[in-house]
Amino acid sequence: MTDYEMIRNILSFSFFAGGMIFLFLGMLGLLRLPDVYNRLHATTKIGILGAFGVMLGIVMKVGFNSMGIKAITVGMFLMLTAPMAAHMMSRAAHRHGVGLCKESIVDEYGQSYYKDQEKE
Amino acid sequence: MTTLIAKTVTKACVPIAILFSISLLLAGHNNPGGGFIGGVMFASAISLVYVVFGLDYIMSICNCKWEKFFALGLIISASTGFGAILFGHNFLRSTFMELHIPLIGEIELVSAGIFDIGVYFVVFGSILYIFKSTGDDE
Amino acid sequence: MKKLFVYSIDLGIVWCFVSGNISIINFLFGAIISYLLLRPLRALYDNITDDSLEVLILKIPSLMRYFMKLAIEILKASIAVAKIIIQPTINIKPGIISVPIRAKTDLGITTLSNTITLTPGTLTVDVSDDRSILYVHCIDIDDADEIRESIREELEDYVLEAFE
Amino acid sequence: MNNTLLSITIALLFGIGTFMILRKDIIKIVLGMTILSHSANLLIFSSGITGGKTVPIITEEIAQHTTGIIFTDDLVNGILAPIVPEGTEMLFVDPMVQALTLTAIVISLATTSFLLILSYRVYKEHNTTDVSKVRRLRG
Amino acid sequence: MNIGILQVAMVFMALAMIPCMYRILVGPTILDRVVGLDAMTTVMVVMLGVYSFVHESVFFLDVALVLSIISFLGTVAISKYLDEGVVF
Amino acid sequence: MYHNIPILLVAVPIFFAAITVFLRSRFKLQKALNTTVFAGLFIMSLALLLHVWENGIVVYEVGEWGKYGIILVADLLGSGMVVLSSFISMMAMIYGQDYMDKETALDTTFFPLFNIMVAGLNGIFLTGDLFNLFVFFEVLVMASCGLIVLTGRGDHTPMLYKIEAIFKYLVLNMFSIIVMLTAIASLYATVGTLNMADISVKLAQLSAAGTMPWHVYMIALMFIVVFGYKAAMFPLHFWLADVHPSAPAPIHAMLSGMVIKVGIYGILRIHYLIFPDVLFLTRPIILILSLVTIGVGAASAIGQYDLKRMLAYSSVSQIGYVLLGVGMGSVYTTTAALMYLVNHAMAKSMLFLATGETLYHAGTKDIRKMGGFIRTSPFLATIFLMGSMSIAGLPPMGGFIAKFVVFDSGLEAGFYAPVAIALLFAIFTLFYLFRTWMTIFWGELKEPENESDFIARSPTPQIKVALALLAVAVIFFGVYPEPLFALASEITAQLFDPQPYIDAVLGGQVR
Amino acid sequence: MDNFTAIALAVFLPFALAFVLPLVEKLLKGYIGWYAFSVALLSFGLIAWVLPVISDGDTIQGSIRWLPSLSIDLSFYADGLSTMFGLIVSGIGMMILWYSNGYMSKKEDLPRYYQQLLFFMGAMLGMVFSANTLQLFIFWELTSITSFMLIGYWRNKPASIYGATKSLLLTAGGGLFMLAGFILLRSITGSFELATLLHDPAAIASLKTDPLFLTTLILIIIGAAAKSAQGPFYIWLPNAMEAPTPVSGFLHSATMVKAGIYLLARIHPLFSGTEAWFIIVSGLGIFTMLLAGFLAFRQTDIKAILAYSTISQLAYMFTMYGYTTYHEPGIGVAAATFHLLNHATFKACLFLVAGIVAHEAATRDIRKLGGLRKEMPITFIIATIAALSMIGIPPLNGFLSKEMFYETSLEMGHLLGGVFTYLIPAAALLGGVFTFAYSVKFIDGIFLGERKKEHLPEHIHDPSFNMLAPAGLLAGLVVLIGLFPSVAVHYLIEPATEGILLENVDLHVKLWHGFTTPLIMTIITLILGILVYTKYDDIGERQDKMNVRYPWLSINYFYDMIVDGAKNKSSVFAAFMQPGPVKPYLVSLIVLFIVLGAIPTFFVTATLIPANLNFNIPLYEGIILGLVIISAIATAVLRKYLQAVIAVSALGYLVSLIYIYLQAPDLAITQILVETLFTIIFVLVIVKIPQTFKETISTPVMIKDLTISAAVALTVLVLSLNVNQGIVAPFESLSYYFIENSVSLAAGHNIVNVILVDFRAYDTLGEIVVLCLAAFGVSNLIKSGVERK
Ligand code: NA
Ligand code: NA
Repeated sequence: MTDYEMIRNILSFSFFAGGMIFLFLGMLGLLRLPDVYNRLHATTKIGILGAFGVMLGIVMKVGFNSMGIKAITVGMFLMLTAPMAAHMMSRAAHRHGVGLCKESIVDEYGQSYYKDQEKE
Repeated sequence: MTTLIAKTVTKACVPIAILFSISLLLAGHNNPGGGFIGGVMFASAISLVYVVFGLDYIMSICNCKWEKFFALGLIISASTGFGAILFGHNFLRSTFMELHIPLIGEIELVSAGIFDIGVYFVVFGSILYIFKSTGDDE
Repeated sequence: MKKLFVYSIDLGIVWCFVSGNISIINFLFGAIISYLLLRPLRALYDNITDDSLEVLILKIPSLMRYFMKLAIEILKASIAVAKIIIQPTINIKPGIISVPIRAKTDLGITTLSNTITLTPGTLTVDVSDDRSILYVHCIDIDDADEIRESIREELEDYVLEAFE
Repeated sequence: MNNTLLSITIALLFGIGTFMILRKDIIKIVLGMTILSHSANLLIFSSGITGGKTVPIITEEIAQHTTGIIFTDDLVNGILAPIVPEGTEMLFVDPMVQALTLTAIVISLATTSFLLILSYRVYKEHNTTDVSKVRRLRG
Repeated sequence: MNIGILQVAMVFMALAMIPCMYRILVGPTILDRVVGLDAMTTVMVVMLGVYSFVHESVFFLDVALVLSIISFLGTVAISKYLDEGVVF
Repeated sequence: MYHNIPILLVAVPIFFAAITVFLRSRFKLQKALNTTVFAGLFIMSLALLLHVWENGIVVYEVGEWGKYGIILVADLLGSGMVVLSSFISMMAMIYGQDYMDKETALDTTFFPLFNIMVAGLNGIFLTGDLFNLFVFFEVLVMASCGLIVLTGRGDHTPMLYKIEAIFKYLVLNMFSIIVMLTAIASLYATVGTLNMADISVKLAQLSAAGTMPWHVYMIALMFIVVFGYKAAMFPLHFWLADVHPSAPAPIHAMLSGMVIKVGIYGILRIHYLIFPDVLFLTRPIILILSLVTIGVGAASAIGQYDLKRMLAYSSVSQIGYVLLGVGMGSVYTTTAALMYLVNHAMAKSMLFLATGETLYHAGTKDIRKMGGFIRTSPFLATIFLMGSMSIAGLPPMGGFIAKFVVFDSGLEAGFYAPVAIALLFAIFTLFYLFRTWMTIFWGELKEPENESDFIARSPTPQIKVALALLAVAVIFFGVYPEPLFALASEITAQLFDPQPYIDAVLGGQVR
Repeated sequence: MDNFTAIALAVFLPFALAFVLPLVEKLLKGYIGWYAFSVALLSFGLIAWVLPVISDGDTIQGSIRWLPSLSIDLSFYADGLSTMFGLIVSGIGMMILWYSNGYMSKKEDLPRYYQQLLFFMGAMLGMVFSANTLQLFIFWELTSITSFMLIGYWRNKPASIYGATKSLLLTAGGGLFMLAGFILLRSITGSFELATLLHDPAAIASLKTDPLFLTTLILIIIGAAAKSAQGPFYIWLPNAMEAPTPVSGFLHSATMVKAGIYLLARIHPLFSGTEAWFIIVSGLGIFTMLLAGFLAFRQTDIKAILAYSTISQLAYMFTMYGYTTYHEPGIGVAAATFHLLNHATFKACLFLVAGIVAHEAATRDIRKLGGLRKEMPITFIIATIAALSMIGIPPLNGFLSKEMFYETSLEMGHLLGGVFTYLIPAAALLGGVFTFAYSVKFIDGIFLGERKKEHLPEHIHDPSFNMLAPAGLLAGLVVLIGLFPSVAVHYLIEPATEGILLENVDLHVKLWHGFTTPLIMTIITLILGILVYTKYDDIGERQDKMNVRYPWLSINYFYDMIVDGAKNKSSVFAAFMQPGPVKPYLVSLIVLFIVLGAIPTFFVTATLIPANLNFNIPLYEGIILGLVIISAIATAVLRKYLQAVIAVSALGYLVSLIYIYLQAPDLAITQILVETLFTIIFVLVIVKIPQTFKETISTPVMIKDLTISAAVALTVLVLSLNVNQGIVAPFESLSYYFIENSVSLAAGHNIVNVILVDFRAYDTLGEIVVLCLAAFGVSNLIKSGVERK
């Protein structure tokens, strides 16, 4: 095993592991954060990062062969779509009447601030 | 109406999804994919347009007769079978040939691939037909 | 017409990616399919102004800059949110603020909104009907104006440069 | 995968699906059907030969090794099935059950979609989603 | 080594799925459930990446790409429904 | 050329189903084309049957993969059923072209769905592969469901009822299909193949070695649920009385005439070919359930005022007779069951087609509101009477010989009590069918309409042709049942000794 | 033309000529009745042509190939019995068809009338000449059907419908029992061939000792009794009088009702000489004879009187055919056979008279009739001759057979001994007394006494020649046979009796054979008859009162109760069986599944659940499968549609995760795609369905459903655990073939895809067809909703 390969392996593995850890944290956020908007922060950003990390790990490991390209594609696609999905979900939440959590301090979008969370 | 953000992203995503569906269709014989998967992928791309732009808008652009697509698909798939009979073989007897094309290299042409294309058409045609008739109601 | 051609070339690259094989032949193949594909779909892209190929090529450096920025921001964002999450007690001051924007085109607004979503503590909830304001949910608002400012300075510039 | 656990899962899914199709709410019935379909699909999938560990796609890395398996049926000599020589290890997971499951999934998609639209029509006609009230046809 | 990594990673990912499931089950709002589902697909994409990484097999990435495209569609459809009361 | 017929019988209607989609609203062309196709199918099926009868089983390897692919097997049972389905579907098609509503059925999905329905039937009867059987079961069910919704001119069924009926049908069907999948998967997991002949050989080996896993018995019995559901065997018959009457007449004729026979076919095929060792269990179960089926159907039919519903219950009862023949289980009783099956198929489909026209003629479904139609439509009266006579088992109709052989074979095999019960309910059948016939066709014209109004709603020539041809068949098999009996005996012989089937299937060359 | 051809032609010509009747109807114009008459004449001639052969004691037999596989042929057998019957059928047929020319109005649907009569005649002839029981049965049922059609000739009358239903149910239904009897007979003796069986003493002997003998006998007798209106089955005949009178005369007195008698005679050699035969047949006969004779008193319709009289007279024959002992089988056979012939003549004649009266006087109510002797003198004479013959007054033919009946009864009583010595003749005597009474009533009520002006048309006269002549001819026959019995005896009765007893018979029938006990009985009959007749109306009234007070005394009461009640009972039953909601149906399906799944567990010798289960569960698998179960439970538990849909969606994704874990990317992709599509369709539907209904599950329902579900789960679990033990050695999966050959033979590397599009492409074809069907179906469903609005 050459040094180059060694470095590549370590790098790829750390991307890989980092991605997973971030993802896990994101999911923890999903569990812990107070309202749907905050949870979206966790899943979108950290989730994407986690996914991207793992995909990058793959690219590091295999290079730009078909697998690497696919991995990049997956990551790029997530980056393209996840924000929109988050946008759609948060917008839907707000317009559906899901209020912000009680810790919230401002809502310049609408008047649904502090609404009862239980509403579905 | 959905937002311009959604619409713009959709405009970007749809061709990608369709291309991906075609890639799944063509690669299906050697990689994960195939007619069904490709077809659903295609249908998903179009339904993304339906969802984001609304059925009315799409209808104003083009009123696709999806039933013709799946009928066509059925004809393609069945014809693969009948083709074999014309060549004195059994229905759906497959064959393949290796073509050597300059610049591109070896290409395997598989008759089952044509069958798969038929499947592709049937799948997206029928799914979109279902979506359209259901969404169109009232 | 020309627009379709440009898109076909773009999509030819996309084709290479989704089919997992980057080569000239594959690219050409993809471009051809894309062209055939875009013809029936062209109505979708009617209201997008033409970009010439040269302009597109010229934008590549700014695009690169944008993506670099984005990558860093995502990392920062993730770390920031992760910090919040792993705290024993979650102590945040969330809220939705309005952010006026300069971007005018669909692409610009969309990119900006997505970028905001991917960056620290912010999430685009909606865009106003007159396309001048983004409503952004922030996970922790110390100072709303500061956030507006940072969006304008750190993100919008890059976006406008690369996409408008 | 642990076969026992998978079997238990399949059985539980079957039971839950059955419980759901006995409900009154039409949508619950449809959902119950999908769960039953999942169960059946998993059962088909689990009916394959075990031992293989690789995706059943022959890549260039996986050399085509001759296994010496005999395929020609020879009833006279009592040869009925693929005769697998001792020591032949299954490289791939069973592709056959995958194909079967795939077909079953697609078919259940078709029937369930139809059932779903049908439920909507039932609702439209009877103005209720309570199937215990859908009883014009009786006697 | 790979198998070891796989097992640890898989357990890790499976654990990451539990919060998603929790949101799907408990909510409390319907959007929480949607977010949970969406997050679940993200976890799955990562899982597929892990498989791919460990098995060095491209096939799982095809699955991941499909999943990322399609789950996006599902989320958008549900969101639009919740937002506007229609899908198409 | 005979070689290709099995697949053509399935693929041609599928192909034409697709073609007809492109020919929408070109009504004349559709009519001509479909009639031609169906006539062609009938001729092909007949040719196939005669060929099989002369030269033995025809095996068709789709894709030339031998038993590793899917094999179509045209043995006498399969090709016989195909002839039956082709004949009845041809008549139903000819009839349907004048019967179905033009805008909502003929110009939309009637032709493709009907074509596919026939393909489904033929596919079921010809397949030699268990999983493929499942696929074509679904084809058949979905086609039926699609067709039931369509409307025709004598179809006084509110959409409300149709929807409810389809819903019940589909829900029940889905469960039975899942049972079927479970059974197929379990069987595959046990013997590693889906080819029926192959399974048969392997299970026979296990049985010979005494190592048959016990769950094979369970699987075998699970198939009873599947096929019993299709055949509307008690306690799986509940859907029939709701579903069949909701269908427009040509579909009703297909459902009652052919589609429920699929269940019988399945039992005969699967249990005789694959599970001969379990017959000691399956036969008594079927026997007992068949008797209840006969009774429940007949007892429910008497009180019905809805003509179609009454006839649907009659179908339940009649299928009980077929099952009785199967359940008694001797060679002769099975022959009898097959004869009963054929005659019931002919007579019932004729009766249902006639019913469709009668309801159109009457403008109502309610028997109590009908009367005196023998004056306004003696043709329908005659057809209806012939159908009733055949179902009731009166000479010289085909149904008589069928009932006779069932009783004869049953008594010969020593099943005195079952035959006695069957006999008792035969009188029920006689009673309700003739009483209905008299109520409809005798008595005074009920509505205060002119006779000429009724005469204006008489069958068209095309419909008359379809009915008359069926009538000819019904009477032919009564006056000269010899060919049918000979065929049924041959079929039974093949069922009881599947070795030729197995040899034919497994003897082929693989590419 | 050989004899067999003559017989076959005699049978088939009526059918063939009836079939062409509608075609030649236009040509015939007004002569359609004569066409029919000539058909009957033709048949009569053909049968008469073979009569010399038969009367010499020969038989004619032959067959036409029909059902070789069942070894049943169309075979005809003519012996004395069948030939006599054939002559009666075609002869009376001639008279009736002739008569119909006068009777039936030109406005009636004459083609149908004559066609059905000819069909009937053909069927009747076919029945009597049948050599095998199956064929006999076929023609038998054909006579039932034609009778049904003719009873319902005026098909818009409710009474016709009622009568037709009743006759069909009883005669055709009884026929089914008879068929069962024949089948049993076949299974005992090995043959349907009656003609051969009759001449096979060994087979007959074995039949009589067979355990199924009694069952067979009873089944056949049910058929015969139903046809001949005997015992409780008599009730259809009075209602059958709704038919046009010629039909009643032909079918319901002279011929069809005698089919049962014919059958008795035919099977006499097989079954007689046993106690069962005697008890059942003559018991039934005596019972019916007395009951019908008695019940005739309260009849007011002249045709009804004749109907009851027919029943009673047929019962004579039943009784006499039943009189057998071990030592002297068939002591009553000759008498019965002779009475059969005589009854055909006088009863047909009486029916024709009744028809004439009804035709001329426009009523059949005996209370409205009276004193017609002056206006219809010829009719009166004819009627009187026939009625006197029925009573048994010399020198008419009825007297001869009645004497023989008394004689036979005495002999039978003597043979039995004990109390029967008197009882049996007494019963015969009582039957005679009743006969006397109603016969006198018939003449008295119509022709004698006062003319009841208020009820009758002004001008009543003898009918046209066409109506009078056949009646006259029959009356003449009554007299002729009475005066010169030896001709009829020689040509008809002796051969017929020989045909039944299968031995040489030498009969000596004379008008006067001394002052014997039977003659004394006749005289007593007359005296008692006069006494009873004085009380005639009184008895009738009493019967009416009884009937009002105790309606259940009548068999009709039970018939109506069953037939009318059947409808209500059936409705209730159907409503119980099919309550409507899908759940009970589903439960029965599921329960059957469980039960059938459980049955094989009783045969398990090893273990139900495999011993070597692997419980080494990796954590990851545990979590994923746990999540699968949780999401499934969530689907069941979550109340709102969208919540449940999201849960089921999650379930779908998790299932795809299992597929991924098990190395099935194609499958996983498919699952994911399908799941999402499904979610979208779901949401599409939920958009249109507001969730207004919330199910609350009561505890008992919950327990029940949980039990069912648990049982299902258990069944599947047991199956699955056993199945998961893998393919039984030495078998291997077909998969090997696909793995080995997918590249080399199908040029595909993705084996799953190759299976789908190549190895098992046919399945995939079916699969895409299902997709198309779903699309078509959905579009139909949606359109079906749009149209309504
Ligand atoms: Na989804
Ligand atoms: Na594939």
